[in-house]
Amino acid sequence: MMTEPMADTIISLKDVRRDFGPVAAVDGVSFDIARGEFFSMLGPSGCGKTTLLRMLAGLDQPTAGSILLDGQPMAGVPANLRPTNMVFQSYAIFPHLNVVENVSYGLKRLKLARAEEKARVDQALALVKLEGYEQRGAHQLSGGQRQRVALARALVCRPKVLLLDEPLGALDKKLREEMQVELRSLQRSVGITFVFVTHDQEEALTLSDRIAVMARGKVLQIDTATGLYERPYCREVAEFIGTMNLFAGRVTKIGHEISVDAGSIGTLRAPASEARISVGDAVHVAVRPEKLSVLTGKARTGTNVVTGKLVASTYLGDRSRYLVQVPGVPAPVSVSLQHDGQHAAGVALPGSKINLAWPASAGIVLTA
Amino acid sequence: MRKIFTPLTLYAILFTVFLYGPVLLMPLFSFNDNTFAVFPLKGFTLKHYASMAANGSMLGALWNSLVVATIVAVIATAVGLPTAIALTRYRLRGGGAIAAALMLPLVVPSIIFAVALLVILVRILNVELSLLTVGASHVFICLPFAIMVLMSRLEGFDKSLEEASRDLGEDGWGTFRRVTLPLAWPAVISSLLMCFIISFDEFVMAFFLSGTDPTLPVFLFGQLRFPNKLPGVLALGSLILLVSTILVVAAELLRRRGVQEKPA
Amino acid sequence: MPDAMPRQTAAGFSGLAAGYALLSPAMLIIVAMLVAPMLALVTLSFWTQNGFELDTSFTLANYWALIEPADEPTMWMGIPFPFKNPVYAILMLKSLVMSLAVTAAVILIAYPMAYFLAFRVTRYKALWIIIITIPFWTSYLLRVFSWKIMLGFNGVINSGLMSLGIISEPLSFLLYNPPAVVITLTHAWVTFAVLPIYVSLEKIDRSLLEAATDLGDSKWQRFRRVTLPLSLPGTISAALLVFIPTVGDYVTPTLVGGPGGTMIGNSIQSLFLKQDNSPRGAALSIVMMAIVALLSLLFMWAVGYRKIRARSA
Amino acid sequence: MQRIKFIDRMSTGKLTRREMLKSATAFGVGLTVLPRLTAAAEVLTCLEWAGYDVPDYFGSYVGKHGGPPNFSIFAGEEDALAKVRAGFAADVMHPCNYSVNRFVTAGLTVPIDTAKLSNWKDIFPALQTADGVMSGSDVVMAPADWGNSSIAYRPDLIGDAFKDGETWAIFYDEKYKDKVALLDDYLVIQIGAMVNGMPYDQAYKLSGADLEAAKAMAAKAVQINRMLWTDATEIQQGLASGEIIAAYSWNDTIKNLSAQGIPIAYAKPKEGYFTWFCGLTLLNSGKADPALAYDFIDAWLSPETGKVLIEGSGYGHANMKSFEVAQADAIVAMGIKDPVEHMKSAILFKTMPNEVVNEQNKVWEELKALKQ
Repeated sequence: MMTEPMADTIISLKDVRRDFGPVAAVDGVSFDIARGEFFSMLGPSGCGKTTLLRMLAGLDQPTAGSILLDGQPMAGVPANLRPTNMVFQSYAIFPHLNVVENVSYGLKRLKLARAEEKARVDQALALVKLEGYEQRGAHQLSGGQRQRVALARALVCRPKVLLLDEPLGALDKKLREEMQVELRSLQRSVGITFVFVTHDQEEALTLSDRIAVMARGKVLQIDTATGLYERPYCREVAEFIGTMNLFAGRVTKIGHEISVDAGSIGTLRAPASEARISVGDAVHVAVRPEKLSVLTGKARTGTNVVTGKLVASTYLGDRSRYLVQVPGVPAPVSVSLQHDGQHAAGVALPGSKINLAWPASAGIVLTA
Repeated sequence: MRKIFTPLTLYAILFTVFLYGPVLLMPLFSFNDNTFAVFPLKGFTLKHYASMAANGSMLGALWNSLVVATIVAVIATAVGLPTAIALTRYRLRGGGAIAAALMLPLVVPSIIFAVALLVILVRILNVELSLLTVGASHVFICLPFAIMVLMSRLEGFDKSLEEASRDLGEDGWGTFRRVTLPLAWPAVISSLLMCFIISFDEFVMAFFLSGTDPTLPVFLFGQLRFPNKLPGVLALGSLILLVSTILVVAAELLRRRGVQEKPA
Repeated sequence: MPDAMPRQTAAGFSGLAAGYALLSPAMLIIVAMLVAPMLALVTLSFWTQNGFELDTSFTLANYWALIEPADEPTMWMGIPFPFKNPVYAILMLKSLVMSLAVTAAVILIAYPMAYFLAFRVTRYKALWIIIITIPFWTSYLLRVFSWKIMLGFNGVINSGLMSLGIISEPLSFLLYNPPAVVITLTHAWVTFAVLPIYVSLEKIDRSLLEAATDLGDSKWQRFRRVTLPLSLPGTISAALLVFIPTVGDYVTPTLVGGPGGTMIGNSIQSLFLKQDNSPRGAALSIVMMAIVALLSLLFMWAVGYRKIRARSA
Repeated sequence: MQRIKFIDRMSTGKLTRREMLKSATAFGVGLTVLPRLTAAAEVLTCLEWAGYDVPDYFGSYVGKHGGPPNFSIFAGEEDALAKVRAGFAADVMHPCNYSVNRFVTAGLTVPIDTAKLSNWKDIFPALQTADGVMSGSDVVMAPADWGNSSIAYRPDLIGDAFKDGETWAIFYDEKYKDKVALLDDYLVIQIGAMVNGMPYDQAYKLSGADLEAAKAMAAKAVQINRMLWTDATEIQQGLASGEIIAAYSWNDTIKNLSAQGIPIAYAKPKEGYFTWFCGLTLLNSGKADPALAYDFIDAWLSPETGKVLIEGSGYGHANMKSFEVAQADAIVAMGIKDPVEHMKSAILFKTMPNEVVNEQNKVWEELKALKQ
């Protein structure tokens, strides 16, 4: 796991664990988040990401392990005394208060001068573009407006870390995409560390500086969007982020390239891996759909070739998607072809035999 | 990490002691070998229970009260539920005034209602006084309680749930039965319990509107005037306490068994 | 009625007609059993009674008798009552004060219990609720009687204090006075108050509480700023539920109040049954109802009940 | 019962179409108030004091008719009066001599034909013509049970309160504040006047300015008395626990407390002590056969009932023969040696004019309300 010390760490988790009865919701997680980073936690529901977020907020306590926030250990520090604020999934807008009262909620305890409090509330409302809605009651707001109120309410407290629990989940697609852009620019303008929880990989890839992919209470990989896509550590991450074709086999040789005996489709070659692999290990050779090409002539050296039958093709305007059934490979192989002149649209017909090729450098060896 | 014994738990225990303290004196004195409920205690006896068991009219009154209270609870809740739905789900013209009118029985001293109802029932409608007249008056005084409890629950839940049900093809009745009712269920139970207790305990209306079948409070009011009858009354009170406790525990055990039988 | 967002009827319901149809059973009962007696009562209050005969000529004398001024005010507890029949005003005031004391005590005692049920009890909620209702399955009269044993001369409290050596003579001020009425009524009504408060607390979205904590509130601040305001509707219901009926109670004062504990209900009862003056009794009840209704409205207005209801809806 | 009868009549075709319709409509109008319009009651209905609805008191009626009548219970005559005036139908009522006049004045009673009562001849002559029994030349109440009202006190706790003779003054004496208890009744005004020297013959009809003048004593009593009792249990508990050392009481207090081994004495105060009696009155709203009512009254007047009353609860009975059949020690326990003599020496409660009852009640309620 990537735990090398960062220059300016704001959050540091060490072996954090949270048990609910016999179930470990968070199972020994350690990582650091840098100051000013937009950090996302991505994973299917039940993977422990929300629990982790709630432990950062202080709304839940770890069973074991430690959390450091800006260098301070957080054990025993209640939620109200932590320099974090949260945007709740349901927004949790106080129904008995209007917009201004909601936004200024967290400021009351600071006992600011009236003018200053008003200035900060106005500033926050301006930030989320809610000027003119000051006196609206909670029940008079739309979903997007509620989300903005929740954001303003958290930001106005000037937290060191803003925690967001699937804040865009309840919004429609267009609004969501708009909000994604706004959220990103907002984060840049305020410079606060955002910790963002989502199950939507596209959202995570769009927004984040770095993403932690989680499953079953564990962090599988932390990386940038590119890193996760290009260099997944394991099959699970590979399959969770985007589409990945997998060819099972056994390692036969390790040199500057790795040779894998993939049974009926022959020997596949792939670049050397960071993972610890020895000869005889069962592995998968993984390759993204857009790295594959349809081979018309003879294969060049250093290229892997498999042969199959086209089962479906979908025209997508700028590209086409083929599904190819390769004997010995359980799932159909997915191919994404750019319409760039090399491949004309709609060449192949379903049922026709097709040869797929990819350069050895485009594959990744994943353990089991 | 979880604290089991908080000050609030301690408070809940004290609250329960406050509730039960005076009530538990009943069983205490029902076993005391003395006609008078005074300290110090004299000795253990079961004779008060024997005298209670021999008191047929007391058991009759108990039965009357149980029947009346059960029926009243069901009717008041059944009438209160649609009313609460109408007042919370529809924007009715004059809804506020209607809601206020429905609460009026609370403001009027029951003795006045009792006498006025008596005149109207007997003189004008020529109805013979019976447990039915008592029951009717109890439905009337229970209604505001039932409506209040039910409304406070119905106001709370998301209307889109009902709309979702309509969308999924249920008609009005089906939506009520499959969505509204289950969601309002805790309040329905509260309402039933509350109405049962109010009716079971109501004295003034029952006193004036009962014919020749007394309810338990009416009977007890008479019995309490006779010092000799007091221990028997205490024995009955203790028995009611015991039986209701057993019922409650049994119901809870059954409920828990039901829960466990479901596959996890 | 002006309202920012008109409430929609549930899809498919045929609107108002269905709404009124749902109301009708309750309305029928209320009209039959409330309006008729009320009309009778109002009519009666404008009549006079001579012995057992009713004089049906219209008069306001019964209302005048309640407020007829006197030259010399009657002093009661240091308060001057400038009426010819000061008893009604005195009893009205006394009843209101006692009833308010009961209401305050009930809410103070019931609220933490309701809070406990809503937030602390997780597994045995139903059991707890039923546990607190069990004592009420025994007759009210018996419970009042039990309080007599509790508070009485050789009662539990006196015996207890004496055996602990705190007092040497039994305290006689415990029973047959207004505080005894307040204690007994508080005990009698406290469970009724727990239920509506519990329901309104239970309804509060837990994430609102987390949000408050997250925004920096301590437990107490969070209670004051979120939990309490959001539970106000139920709490107000509970307060009215207790206040309104206790003002007119007359059984409890009769049983534990002694002469000093009599309330307005006792006076009404006496006018109807003992003094053969039901018209004045009717006038007194109508005035009492009006005062109680007025106070309740005033109270609701003061705490902004409508506003709270509209927002939490 | 009614329903069976209804079905029976319907099946035998005796029910007219009109009756059917009426019943059906009534049923439709409201299931909750299902009226029973067919009102020819075959069972006697009695308005009775709570606790007197026991067959011991009307054994011969049960013997003759196979079961007790229906009872409607009341706890005070005012409640019963209100109920009857509102239209509650009952055949027989059990008022006392000081309250029967209110029923008579309200026009609710029917005169009793004493010739139909086999036990009438054995009634104490003093009671046969007593105040309340007669209304003009009619007998409106058949006297049945009687008892005394005097001071019951704890001789062990009383101290020297009665060293100059037993007196009602103890209830008006600051020295005994919170240790004594009178009845919650305007009688407190009358007794107060008697303590001040006014004979009962005048005190019972106090009104107007005289009543105003007598108020001060009663106001004092309201302040001094621990409580003003409304039921016998309350006062017997108080005496038993020692909370109260002297109280206005009926005979049963003495009997019950002695039975528990508590020292108790029944005073013969110098101002006098009272005798009350109650009896049975026929009501004009009754729907049953009058013969049943006469059987019931006659049962109440029988010596057997008297024996039960004397031995069981310590009250007297109107039938002279009761005192012959009752156990001698039970009679002694009542504090009675010679019943006839006893009745002469006590003050028999008088029937008060209705207006005086109202007025004294008003003053009494006000006195209580004004307690600080």
